Amino acid sequence: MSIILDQFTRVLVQGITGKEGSFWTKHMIDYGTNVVAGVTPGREGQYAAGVPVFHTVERAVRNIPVDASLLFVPPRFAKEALFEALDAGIKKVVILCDGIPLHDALQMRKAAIDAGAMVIGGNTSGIISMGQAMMGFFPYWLERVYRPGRIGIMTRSGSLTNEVTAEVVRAGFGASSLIGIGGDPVPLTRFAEVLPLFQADPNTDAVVLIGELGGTMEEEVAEAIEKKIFTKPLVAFLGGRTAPKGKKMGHAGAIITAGKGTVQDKMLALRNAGALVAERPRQVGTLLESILTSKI
Amino acid sequence: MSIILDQFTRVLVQGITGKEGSFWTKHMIDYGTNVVAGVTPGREGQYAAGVPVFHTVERAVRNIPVDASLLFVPPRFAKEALFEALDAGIKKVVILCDGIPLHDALQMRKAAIDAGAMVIGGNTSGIISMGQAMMGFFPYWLERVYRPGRIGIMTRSGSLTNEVTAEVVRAGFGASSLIGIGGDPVPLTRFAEVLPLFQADPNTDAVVLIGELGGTMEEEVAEAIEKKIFTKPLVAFLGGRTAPKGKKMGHAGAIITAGKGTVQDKMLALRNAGALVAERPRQVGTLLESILTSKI
Amino acid sequence: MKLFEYQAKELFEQIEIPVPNRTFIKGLEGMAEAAGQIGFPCVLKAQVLQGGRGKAGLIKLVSNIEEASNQAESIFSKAKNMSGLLIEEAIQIEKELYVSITADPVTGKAMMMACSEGGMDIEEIAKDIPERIHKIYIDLSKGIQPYQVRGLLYEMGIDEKLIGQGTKILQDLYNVFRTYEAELVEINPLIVTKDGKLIAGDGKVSIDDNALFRHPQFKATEAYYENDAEYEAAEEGIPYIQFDGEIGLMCAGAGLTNTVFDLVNDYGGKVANYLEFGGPNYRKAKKAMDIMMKNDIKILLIVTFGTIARADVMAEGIVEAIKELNPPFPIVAAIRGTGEEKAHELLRSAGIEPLIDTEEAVKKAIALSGGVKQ
Amino acid sequence: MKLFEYQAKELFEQIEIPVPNRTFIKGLEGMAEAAGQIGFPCVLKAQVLQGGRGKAGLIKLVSNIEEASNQAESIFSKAKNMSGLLIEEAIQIEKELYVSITADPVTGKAMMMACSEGGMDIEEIAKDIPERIHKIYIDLSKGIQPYQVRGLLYEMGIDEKLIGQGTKILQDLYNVFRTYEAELVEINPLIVTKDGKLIAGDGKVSIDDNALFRHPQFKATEAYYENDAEYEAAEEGIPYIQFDGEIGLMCAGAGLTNTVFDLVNDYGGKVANYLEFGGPNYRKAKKAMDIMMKNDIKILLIVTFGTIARADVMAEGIVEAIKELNPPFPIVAAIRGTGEEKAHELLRSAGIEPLIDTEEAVKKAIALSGGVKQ
Repeated sequence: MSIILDQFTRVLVQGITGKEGSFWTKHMIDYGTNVVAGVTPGREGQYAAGVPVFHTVERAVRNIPVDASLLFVPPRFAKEALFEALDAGIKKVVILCDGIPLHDALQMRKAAIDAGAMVIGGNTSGIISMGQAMMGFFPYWLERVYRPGRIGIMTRSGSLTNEVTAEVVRAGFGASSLIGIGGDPVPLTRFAEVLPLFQADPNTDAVVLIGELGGTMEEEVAEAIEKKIFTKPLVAFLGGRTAPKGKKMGHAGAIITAGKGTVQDKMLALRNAGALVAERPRQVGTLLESILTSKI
Repeated sequence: MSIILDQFTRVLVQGITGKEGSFWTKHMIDYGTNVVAGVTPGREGQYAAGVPVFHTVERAVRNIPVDASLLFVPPRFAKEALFEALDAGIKKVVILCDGIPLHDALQMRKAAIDAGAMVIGGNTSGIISMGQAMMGFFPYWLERVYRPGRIGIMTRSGSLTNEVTAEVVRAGFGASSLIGIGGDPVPLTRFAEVLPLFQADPNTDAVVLIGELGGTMEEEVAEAIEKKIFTKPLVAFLGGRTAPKGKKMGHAGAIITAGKGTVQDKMLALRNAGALVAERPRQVGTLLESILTSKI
Repeated sequence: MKLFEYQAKELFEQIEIPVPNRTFIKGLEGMAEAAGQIGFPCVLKAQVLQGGRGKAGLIKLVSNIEEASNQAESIFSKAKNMSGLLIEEAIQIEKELYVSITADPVTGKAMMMACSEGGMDIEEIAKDIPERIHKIYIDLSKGIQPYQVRGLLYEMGIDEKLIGQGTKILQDLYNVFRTYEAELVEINPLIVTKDGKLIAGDGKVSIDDNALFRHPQFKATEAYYENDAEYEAAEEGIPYIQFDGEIGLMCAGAGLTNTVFDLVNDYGGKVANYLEFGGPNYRKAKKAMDIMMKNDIKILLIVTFGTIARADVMAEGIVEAIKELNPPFPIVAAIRGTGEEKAHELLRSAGIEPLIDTEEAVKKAIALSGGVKQ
Repeated sequence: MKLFEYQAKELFEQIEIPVPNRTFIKGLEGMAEAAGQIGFPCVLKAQVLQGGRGKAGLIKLVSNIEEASNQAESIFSKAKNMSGLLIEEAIQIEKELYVSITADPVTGKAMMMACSEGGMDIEEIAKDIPERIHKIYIDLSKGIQPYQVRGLLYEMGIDEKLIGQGTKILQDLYNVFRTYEAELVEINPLIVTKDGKLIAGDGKVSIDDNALFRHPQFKATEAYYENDAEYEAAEEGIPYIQFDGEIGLMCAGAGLTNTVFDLVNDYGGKVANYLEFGGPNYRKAKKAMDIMMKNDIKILLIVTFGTIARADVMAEGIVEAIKELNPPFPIVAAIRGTGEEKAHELLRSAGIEPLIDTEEAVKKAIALSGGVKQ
């Protein structure tokens, strides 16, 4: 009942001995995540949060099989850390940090495509498969948000995700996997690239998309629905419907430029494709109720 | 009765309006080559050797289907010209020029691998499928060398190829395709990468390899034979058996360094793999006679 | 970080993109001398960051010293946030082209966009003649290839005589894009002069804020911001935009802030500002409150739902800010997420009723701000 | 083009790879002063291109001025093709490492090779301790990544204290490789000093000849060649190597020349030189003949089988060279390929019997040179 990540996924943590890295690694393990190793140059032979640390990713994977890597590194080192993971053959990577330089992000996106890897992030809380495992930082102890169920959630936001997911739960549903693709202008995986996974997941009945202004990702989702790449129900909520043009509204990716990226356009495209579009967070729950017969 | 190239292959010539380009394009067409277009920036709308010229490769292929491109460009522009051809989706390229900078050649090799393209050269006369078509410059009018038949020839040399092929013909055989992979230290296609094509060609009974000192390409051929990737008879002749170490003997690729690249090692590897190895060019003919029952 | 035209042109000049002769002056002093050096006719261009300078009367062609003085005075009096005045030789224009480079998030490449009809805004070009916009995509690890640029220029139908110059300029523009890690570089118009030369008539360069640590030569001063509050917020790394409504937003998370912004508008309120103190700023409630107080708001609406940005820490900061700064406006707060029970206690202790529901909070704030506006 | 050690170290220093204090002197003058500046003990190192300088007595550790003078004199008298003398501070050696970068033709990447046991020749290392050679491959379009270098250093078992320095030096060495388009850069030994620092004890840099047009600062002078004939040939772009036999080879095509070289050796002859005048040099028969005449050969053996390098043009050049230069040795010629009928006519007109068969030509040349040698 998840995509990308489950309790068997063998997770490596790059930057595991840092303050954030070790703190959240403990939480990840508590939640059930199968963290098998960590990497911090110069710390090989040590243990962090109970898992062995290696100098390099290559040395880690040579010793311990790894399926996915989580990057707890500052934004200026994200590119190198991703390249290191990809070079070591890791095909699933989650990058949390906010502030990756744009030109680095472009090269990272290109490298991910070339490697055929699914790289989630940056500027995200990560991904969580409810009740099973998480890569990132989620307050999984908040029961009114983090409840297992059959709704796939993909989002560009952090706090707004809590807001919307709370409405999903309030309506009686729960989430299968929650994928935070992040708020950067160059997310390393795009909404439309997550959809086929939710489509194939027998434990996901419908998908909630939490989008915002800027870019063309929501339009690509509309296209995927039109092309029948995704055929399950999709409920979308988008922030920034009334945002003025040309202003960066928070996320670097959230800007309307050259007349493109308005939420109105996105909502229209999604509606035309057959998606349900909520005007307010509360409506996400009511729309789900209107289309799904069985809950959780 | 050929590999890579035949009379139907639609050939583009980059640098067609240059002196060499136009001269040899005429010869190629005379020989039967299906040259369909040329590229020289600024010359679109003109004709050269009877074929239409375009500003860019992309504009050419948009108008005329192309299977292969031949580069008549100076070595310092070879990298860009190759990238242009690959970018336009062309999967077979022949590069003739001698003197491609080493770092350019590395990037070209990498780009060719990434694009899944077969790029032949540089520093070669090109490739010829006897009696059908050629990309490059071959004195096809020399009957004692350029005779159609059932022997595949692959070579690092120019004049030596004429010498050896004349012996093949003297022994009563002829060639199916002759592939000049060129004498550079970084040939863009390696011997072992040509072998599967000869293996698959029903009109090739045996292969003659014309190698020399330097590099590891002959050893890779031995490996391909050992791994049964190539199972037809192979006769090899290698120049530079008595060459001293550490001297560049002609071709930039022909140098023995760090104890590697001696012809003795190569001959031993080939013999151990089951190839026939000639000591002198004349022997290539007699060895072929010893293993093949039907000629031509 | 957007650069002023005069800065963009300096970068262009360093990298050998042809630009007009020009002088930059900060104030009216030296104007006469500067204009004299450039010669007449010349163009006076206000150095401000917003677009539409022509229509706003911030660009003037002048043909003698008196005209220059009068117009310069008028521009200096009209323009807000002006870093200075660019005095530039008047170019004999045969034709205007458009060219820009931005990031393409789908392919992970740089995208160069060009059009044979320049001078107008790219939005207008995209609307009016989309079929005449041509694009090439550049793999950053391979760099821009001359054949790509030539191809673009041929697609634009550029005169053969300009291909050589154009290829060099477009490659150089890409070098600007890469060297300074720009999110946008634009030459609009790229002028074809009467005597068959290409020259950058205007220049836009916007540097990626996330890459500024690698380019310390660029430092935003007050002139880069529309008002003091925005400058002060930027100095603190707090996203802040000022509007002209009554309800001040102080929220955590970009998506949630945008959503609250929409809800306020939906329910008939008017937003006074967008302020985000989540993420790395969640300990900066006091500073955020301080910025809010620079703006004339009727009510402060705080909405958060944080994970790492802990609710209790934010509430603590707010309570402290209230004590120390004594804000003159009432506060409506829906603070949820990690540590929310403790947060609610803290708020109550400061006399604020903690709300759970975002919509409820928005409606309450609108009511307190004076009700629904027309 | 191989650089001398002192040049390699200059490149290293510019790119911030640590190198010993040193002075380069061209002749014995200034020796005392230079050595005094460096201080004693110091090392005198002959600047020659061949390897094995230690064994040849071309590197000497000296501890006072008298010793320095004597040894310098001895080195200057012993060494051939010496560009000068490098006087270098003596380094306190804890350990010696090996590192180099070359091209890997299979992957199209640069290959960095390193070993924790340096000081000896890479051939010896490869033979004696191949398991201790570690390699990383660098995609030129992505550039070298710090994690790759760290990985290499950890594989070598380098002390943690040296990882930072080592990472920087190896990245810088890659920068030398790329900046100057080298076919080889090598630091051997890369010294770990007694006080825990890394420093380049020696330096080899070989620039790709095909890329020299982009690096005009490198210009080979006579000191770069073993003799005048090789220098003169190189100036003409004619591949030429001198040996000590009797039969001069003047052939077209590298592969064919090597083959003739083998055949001469096989049939008991001795080669006086390798000379290639095919490819772009096929019109340079006269120049080639001129170079041949600088060497003391008994017989000239010409073998060609050209395509673009037309047989008739080569024959014409040879006939002209014979007329003008009047070479003192007999000539055996097998000139085949494009235009061979006309070539044969021309040879006959100059009194040379044209041969068709390479082996026959080789045998005839050996016979004329005085028969089979022991």
